[in-house]
Amino acid sequence: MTTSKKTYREAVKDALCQEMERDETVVQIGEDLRGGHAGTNPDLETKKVEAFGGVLGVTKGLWTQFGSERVIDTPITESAIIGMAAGAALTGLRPVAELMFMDFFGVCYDALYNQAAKFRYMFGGKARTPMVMRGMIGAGFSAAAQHSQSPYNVFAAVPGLKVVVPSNAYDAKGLLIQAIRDDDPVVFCEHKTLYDTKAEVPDEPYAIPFGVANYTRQGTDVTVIALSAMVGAANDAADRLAAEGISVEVVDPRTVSPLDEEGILESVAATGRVVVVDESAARCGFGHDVAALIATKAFDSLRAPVELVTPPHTPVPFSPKLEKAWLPDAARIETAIRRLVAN
Amino acid sequence: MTTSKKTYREAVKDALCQEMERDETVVQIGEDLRGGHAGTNPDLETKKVEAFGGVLGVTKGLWTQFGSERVIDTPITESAIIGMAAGAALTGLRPVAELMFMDFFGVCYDALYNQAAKFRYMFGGKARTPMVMRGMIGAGFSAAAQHSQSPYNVFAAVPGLKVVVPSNAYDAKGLLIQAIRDDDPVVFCEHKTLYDTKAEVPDEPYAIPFGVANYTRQGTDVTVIALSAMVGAANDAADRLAAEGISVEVVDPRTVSPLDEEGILESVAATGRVVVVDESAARCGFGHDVAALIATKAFDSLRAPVELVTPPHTPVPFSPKLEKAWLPDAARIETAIRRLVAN
Amino acid sequence: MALNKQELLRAYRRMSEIRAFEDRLHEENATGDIPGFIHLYSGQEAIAVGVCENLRDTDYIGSTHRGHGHCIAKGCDIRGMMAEIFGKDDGLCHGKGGSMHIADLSVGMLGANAIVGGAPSLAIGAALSAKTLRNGGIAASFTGDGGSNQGTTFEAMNMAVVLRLPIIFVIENNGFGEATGTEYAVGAPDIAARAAAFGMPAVKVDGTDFFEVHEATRQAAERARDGGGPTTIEARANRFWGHFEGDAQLYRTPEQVAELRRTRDPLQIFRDRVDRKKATARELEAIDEESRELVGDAVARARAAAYPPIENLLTDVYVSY
Amino acid sequence: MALNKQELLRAYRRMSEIRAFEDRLHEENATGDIPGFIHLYSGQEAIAVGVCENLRDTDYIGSTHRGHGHCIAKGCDIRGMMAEIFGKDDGLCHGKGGSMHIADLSVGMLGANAIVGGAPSLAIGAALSAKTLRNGGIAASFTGDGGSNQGTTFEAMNMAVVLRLPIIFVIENNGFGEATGTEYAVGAPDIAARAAAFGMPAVKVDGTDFFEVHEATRQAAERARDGGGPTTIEARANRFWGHFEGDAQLYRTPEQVAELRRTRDPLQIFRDRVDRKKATARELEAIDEESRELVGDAVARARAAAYPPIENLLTDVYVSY
Ligand SMILES: Cc1ncc(C[n+]2csc(CCOP(=O)(O)OP(=O)(O)O)c2C)c(N)n1
Ligand SMILES: Cc1ncc(C[n+]2csc(CCOP(=O)(O)OP(=O)(O)O)c2C)c(N)n1
Ligand SMILES: [Mg+2]
Ligand SMILES: [Mg+2]
Repeated sequence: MTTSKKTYREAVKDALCQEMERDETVVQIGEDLRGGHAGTNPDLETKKVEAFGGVLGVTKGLWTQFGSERVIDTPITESAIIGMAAGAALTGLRPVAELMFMDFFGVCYDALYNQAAKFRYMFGGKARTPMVMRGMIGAGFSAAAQHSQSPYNVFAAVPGLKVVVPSNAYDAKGLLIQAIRDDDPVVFCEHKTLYDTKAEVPDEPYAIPFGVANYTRQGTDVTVIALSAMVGAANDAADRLAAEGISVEVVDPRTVSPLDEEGILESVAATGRVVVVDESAARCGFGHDVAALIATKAFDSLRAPVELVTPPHTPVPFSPKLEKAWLPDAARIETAIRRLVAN
Repeated sequence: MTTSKKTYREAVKDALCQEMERDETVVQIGEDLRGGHAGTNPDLETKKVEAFGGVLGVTKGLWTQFGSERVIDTPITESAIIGMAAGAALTGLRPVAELMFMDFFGVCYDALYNQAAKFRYMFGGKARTPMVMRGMIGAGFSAAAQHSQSPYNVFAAVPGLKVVVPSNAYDAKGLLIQAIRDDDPVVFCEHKTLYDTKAEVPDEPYAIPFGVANYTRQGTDVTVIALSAMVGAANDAADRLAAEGISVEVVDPRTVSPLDEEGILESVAATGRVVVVDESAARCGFGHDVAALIATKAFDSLRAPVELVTPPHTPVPFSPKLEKAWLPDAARIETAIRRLVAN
Repeated sequence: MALNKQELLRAYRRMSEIRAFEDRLHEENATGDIPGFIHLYSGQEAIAVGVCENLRDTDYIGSTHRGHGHCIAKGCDIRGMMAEIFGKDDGLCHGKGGSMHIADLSVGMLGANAIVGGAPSLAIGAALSAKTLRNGGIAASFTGDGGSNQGTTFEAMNMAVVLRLPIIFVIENNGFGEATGTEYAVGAPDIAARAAAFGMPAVKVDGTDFFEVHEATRQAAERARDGGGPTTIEARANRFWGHFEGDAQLYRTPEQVAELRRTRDPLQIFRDRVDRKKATARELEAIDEESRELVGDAVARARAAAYPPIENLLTDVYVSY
Repeated sequence: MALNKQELLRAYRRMSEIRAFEDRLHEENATGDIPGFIHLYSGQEAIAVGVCENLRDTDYIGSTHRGHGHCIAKGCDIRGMMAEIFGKDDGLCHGKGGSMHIADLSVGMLGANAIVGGAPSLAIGAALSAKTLRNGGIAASFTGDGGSNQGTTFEAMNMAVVLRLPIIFVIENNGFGEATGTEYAVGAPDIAARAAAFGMPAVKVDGTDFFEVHEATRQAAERARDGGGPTTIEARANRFWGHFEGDAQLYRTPEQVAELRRTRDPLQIFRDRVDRKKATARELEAIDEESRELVGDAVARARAAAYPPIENLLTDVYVSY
């Protein structure tokens, strides 16, 4: 299998493209996935120009390859986008709906929360809803309070949904391919600050199974559990501490739901000390979920309090200086680790 | 101050009514708060009949007393209801918007999540949004997957919101009065199985401050933290165990946000053993939030793993037999307590 | 277009089954043995049947909280429905859904839906599938006058026009959303005209008249199958029972309801209008009798059936997890 | 209704300030010193100003992601706006909001809004306050052609009709929602007619012509203040820059944009149509010059200003907690 250096953005596109090639029932639905419908530039028609290819260019090229029937630009109408995707998934398609920014789930959540997620159960097992809702999460772009959130904790609380939060280009491709092939509704969260990060990514399609954590770094003193952009921050902290002889294990669960409970508990059993880093929320977040897992199931191996590193209980501020202080970073993770090893 | 036995339903109505009497800027907004607009029964006009007074009769009487300008029946249009309430709260009213079933937040969440909750922060402290969104939560009525949920964990995760979950009639009145007088947006969750429960409730208005837990029962062996309908279940379990000499403390935080961290930690410090009972979710729920609080801040006094009693990670089933198995109850709480004291 | 004898009898049977089902449920509910909320469809039979008689098993419908009529019209098994409503394992959803979530994808029924305004966007999804897979299928969504005010309904309409989807939006205007009159809650003078302004053909029909509903749907379905895009049909009818079982119906008088039952009964209107050479009074009465028997049998079986085993609590959340 | 000299010069000054503000921001943004997303309003000045010149400080507006023009038209302090956009503590929101959340309730500006379709339901809330408090106030919401497809917008329209709220729904049709043309995304032939079907007066105006917008709004505001309920105004104009700063604008050609700037410039059209006896070329030029100076000063101050202190991260989440 050949590989090449690809950005996270390219990895996502790769997955979308290869699954569309493989399976005719895969369609993309969203706003400005192409861009330019009913535009005035004559090139749009004559040269088949894609005016956007997604706001941040993630879907660029797909419309050219697959056309308007499979790369479906819509009005600004998220509740119809997600509802339509859910209905289409019930009836023979594998739609991938783009929400652009996950912050927008507030205008369309019913279609996912009360509909797609619950069909199978409510209908006594007689439905499959193979849809993906993908969109951007994360702070760091000064996009302010309504364009910087990471509500994967909210999605993970919903039985029936699967929730995927890749931290690097390799995982992004493999997990998105799995998401599209999966027969359950999947929420796929792309961190906007990761789009330009690169990794070696196989050119061929491959699927990474859900619920299998990735030990991005092995260590013996402290376990750090981190997702998405926080994995990089955790590894930076671990790098710094390695010089001092503190050995940190960094576990990236990759999927919030299902969660690799065993993988997490195993690592905690070995180290007895754990830092959970989470961008989702200061209350009722993913971090609390993992901390609760540990408090209920790994208590006996714990040698110190669980350390939780989250943003404060405030909206995401606009000003870069405040936003930087809002976001968990390597320095805060390092402090937490030091507190633990001193314990 | 005179008191009388009142149901939880009457207590809620009392609060609404007395605050409307006290403050002309308090208005009610919702579907069928009166019921009967444009109906065909001539009595509606001539005798000012209220056809509904809320689906479960909670607002019955308010329209008669206050009229259509202050008890505002709306079309079925939750996003306009909550958005309108948010806009009205910014501009001089104290709206109380009824969502009927909290499960419906999926069709209108943006108005609360991205708007009302964030105004004050985004606007640099220059806004007040004194609104209440009230609605029913809870399983136990065979209302099935879309009418039985308790998403207060989701609300509590949002900075800017306050979240209130009263467990009895006395608290319901005092907390709702506080909610209406409060200058921040408040989500007020009424458990549908509690409406007919009774308590001694003062006839005069009174406000219960947010963030102050209620020790519904003092004990020394185990702390049980429970909210809403689960408080009754926890006390039932405690009753049974008392006969065997097991002394259980039952703490009802009453508000999920703000949370009385100190009150919880104090009790846990004293008992060293804790059961958290929560109906909201099997993942990323309020229970996990409290367990995480304990794992991070009360680790040293903990003598056993935290016990978490939640529903399974499934939608709420319809069939009464399954629903009963879904809902945490006294028996499951008892088992958890026994496991702890055996530890 | 004139229907033949077989078609007429089949349509009447469906309406008759709905009536028997709902009126019997009203009685059964009084025993206290039925869990949860029940919303009865009696009075609106000609809408569900008039629409669905134009649909194939491979076409899809989205439904509402008041979904029993849609289910029967689309061909759901009546015994399975009744068992579901009683919360039994034999139910179409094995007791996990209940009255408000009855579904059977094998006959194109996408589920009753307890979220008002939930169906239209799901139904355009089914229409998208049909269009993309080029299988000649179409979809229909049922929405009440109340649900016609939800943003989700409007968005689905605009999307359907933009993508030229093969869908029929059926608005069942029964005069009330819960206890609130349509004239209060719908600000516009006209629900159909509101839909038309989204850029699609929209017609108003008498929803108590099977023949009117059937013909309007026939034209809409033909247009949809031919790639002509969406249509809205506003059908005016009345519900004969309360909003839900237990509703005191203070918004109208018992005399008014009695009058509606006398003058606006879709079954009676069918009997009055049908070509007696194709369907005799005797034949129709026999159908009514059979419907009541079928429903009686369904009730007996449902009552006798077992509740789901407790292990089922945890199954069917995911295909795999 | 003819405006007097003072009114005309005031209106022109507001338009001129918006133009100066936005065109300067375009330059400043190129330096890389402005955080976040920026959406410029140039080309649509006559809409914001034509509407807001009919409003009082105690009236409210709801706005969009493209909100600078609305802010200036409603009387927000220009220096405070610029400092906000640079993320400084002197900003109207102390740097916590940025371009997409500029608000000043003291002049009736309910905030720019980064959620498309967010404003209409907030604005009807302000209208409800005015109606309930009987203070003679009204509200207006600005929504784009793209945002006109959101369910939230439709729901607000229906609610406003039902409750007869004193509100004006302004639809700014600039031909595009991001990179998608209005003709594609709006399935209906007409946004105004879609609003009219909700049961309110709805008019279409040339949004490059201040006088047309002003007169239509005057009538709508009068009706609203008199208890006559809502109105929709669809105003057609063009944006002169990309959707956001950084947009390559592949959906139209540079020549087309140049042509729009030549033929559809609201400031030029104002200058062409204004009564020269009331506003001389010299006077208008002086205003343009003053606007640029004001904005230049705002930029200088914003650049020099301090970022918010780190402690502010935790303030202003709640009034009390
Ligand atoms: C989103 C949402 N809002 C409110 C309700 C509560 N509710 C259930 S049925 C109903 C009335 C629906 O009226 P209509 O659409 O006219 O249908 P009908 O009951 O007349 O068949 C309401 C308000 C709901 N289930 N979902
Ligand atoms: C709910 C939501 N969906 C999508 C977006 C992304 N978005 C921001 S502006 C925009 C286009 C808006 O178009 P229009 O309403 O015509 O306003 P214009 O930009 O032309 O002023 C989109 C899709 C958003 N901010 N909010
Ligand atoms: Mg109705
Ligand atoms: Mg636009």
